[in-house]
Amino acid sequence: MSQDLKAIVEALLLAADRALSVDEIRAVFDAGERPERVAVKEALASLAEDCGPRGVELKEVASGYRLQVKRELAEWVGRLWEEKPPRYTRALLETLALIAYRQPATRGDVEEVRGVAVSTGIIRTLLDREWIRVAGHRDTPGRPELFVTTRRFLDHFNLKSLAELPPLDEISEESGARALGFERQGETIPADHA
Amino acid sequence: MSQDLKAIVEALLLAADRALSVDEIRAVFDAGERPERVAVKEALASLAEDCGPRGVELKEVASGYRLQVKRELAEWVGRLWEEKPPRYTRALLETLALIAYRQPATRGDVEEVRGVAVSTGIIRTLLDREWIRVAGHRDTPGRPELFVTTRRFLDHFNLKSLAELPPLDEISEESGARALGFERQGETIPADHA
Amino acid sequence: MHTLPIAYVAGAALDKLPADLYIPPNALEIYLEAFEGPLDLLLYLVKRQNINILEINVAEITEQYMAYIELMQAGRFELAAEYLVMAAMLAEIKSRILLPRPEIGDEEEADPRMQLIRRLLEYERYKLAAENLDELPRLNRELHQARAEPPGFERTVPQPVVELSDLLAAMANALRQAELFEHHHVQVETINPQDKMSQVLRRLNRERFLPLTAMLDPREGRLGIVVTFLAVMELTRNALVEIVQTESFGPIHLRLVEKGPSP
Repeated sequence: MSQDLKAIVEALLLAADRALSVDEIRAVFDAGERPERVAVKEALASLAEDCGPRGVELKEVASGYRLQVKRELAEWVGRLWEEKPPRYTRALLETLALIAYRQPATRGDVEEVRGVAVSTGIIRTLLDREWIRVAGHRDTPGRPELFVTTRRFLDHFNLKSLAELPPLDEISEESGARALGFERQGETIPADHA
Repeated sequence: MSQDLKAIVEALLLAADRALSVDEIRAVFDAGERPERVAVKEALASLAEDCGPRGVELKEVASGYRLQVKRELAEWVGRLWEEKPPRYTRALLETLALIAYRQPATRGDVEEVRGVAVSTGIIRTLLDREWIRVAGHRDTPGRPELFVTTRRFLDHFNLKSLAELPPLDEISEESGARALGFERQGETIPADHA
Repeated sequence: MHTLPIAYVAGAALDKLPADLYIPPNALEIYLEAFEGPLDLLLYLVKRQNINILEINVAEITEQYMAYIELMQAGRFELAAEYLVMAAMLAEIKSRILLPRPEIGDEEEADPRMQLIRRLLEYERYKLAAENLDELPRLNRELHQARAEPPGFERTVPQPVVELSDLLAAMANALRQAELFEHHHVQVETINPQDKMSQVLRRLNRERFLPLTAMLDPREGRLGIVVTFLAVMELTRNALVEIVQTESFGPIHLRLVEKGPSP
């Protein structure tokens, strides 16, 4: 029976073509036969263990669990397709990073840090991929749209939650303090004169 | 080494989304490392054996081998799609709308209005669904395909003819309110009414 | 921090471009497109000096920056709007540093350099964050969703349902976006520095002597102010207009230069 459950869970994950939550897995059973959450989790854990020598691994991301090809095999798998995976421009990645780390953020917020206008195309691409969405409007003149990242964004970048994003470089705060010290000295050392 | 080969073969079959022939599998290896046909076949046989208790099985079809969900699990797997059809992205709906209103239209025409590239996947989905078809080619460099909507498209939207689509100026008048309306609802476009 | 030398000349490592190195304008264009904006360019200039951002020499950086701006203006001006805002800011910082400072406190707020350093640090932070993000393994690049053919016969996958209203909403949205897009373009073109120069000149031709503030139109926003400012600078450089200030911190006036006998 628990053997069956594991096989069903595997079949579901492979058929769904997206990550499935524990509850989505449970929902395919009739009410009378529906396994407990803990049973599903056990099946998932056992499945993850089975993957050891195999070509795939079980990964938990924001929207649930998915089976994915092991990263070290990407080299071979990538050759199946002629089309190269899209490369994103720095402008797009910086915009995405700002929204991800500062959310909710407006286009203006992004522009302020980057010092350049953010093209409509970039925002549209991010909306199209459903990596960001409009969560509301800021209560300032013009009522600009507030963007937040989506689960799909986390899924795509192999993350379970925003907390898993690489930490923002600490340099800024640390050296901010140092900068103030430096600045005070700067009074006497005219470092800026040509 | 043959363990590795098996893992790679499994990864390829699970990533490919179609059946792969032995030679297609061999083609992803560099010439120097390319396994013999017999080694690939051995790996496939071993993989088939491993599938015993699992949720998938290896099946040989006309164009090669594929991993498929076991038939006896269809009952559960089928429920994944029950009652909740997938959702179309806003990019797809906007592309469809633009083709409907501007037909015949090329991919480039759509991209010009939307300001972003239209993915091949979107066009394919619309063609697969038989909501659009290729009506010819525009006589410009590259001879891009001209898309028009189909009768099936009209049927789906309960229209007798394209003339029944509301005129554009009416839509854009409404656009302010409407656009805000669906943004406030969050995610994107509520395409998935039950 | 250690940077690789740019080149080796006669066996000696060259880690700084010669100051008088000529960069062909076309090369510069390509080069500037590699930058994500004025902050990115500034960051590059700072890094090239192989110094900590905190030790930034504003005067030197400003000069280098201005040199790039001048080259840009010779080439593609539309690129420059945001670069010009930064140029104005740098010029302001430089002038304030050169001015004798009042002794009274408030030093953190008053030090114009801090604002620049903060912005640079902030930008660098997110620039790094974007690089880190790009390095995360992601679907369809390092990772591939595993999927198996679902059992065919049973597969009555319902197709997504779309209502006509959804389609119309999508169309409305596409149109609205296209409009925004167009407006955006128009706005950029409304404040053309060349036009601004002739506008300033026309008014001065009429009235000879005017306060600088009379030239500024708040409706044009910050960009308008910057472009006006640049237009005035350009006119001054060409000796068509003179800037007059009778006392420190007093109002600044513009005067049309009367054509005298050429020297």
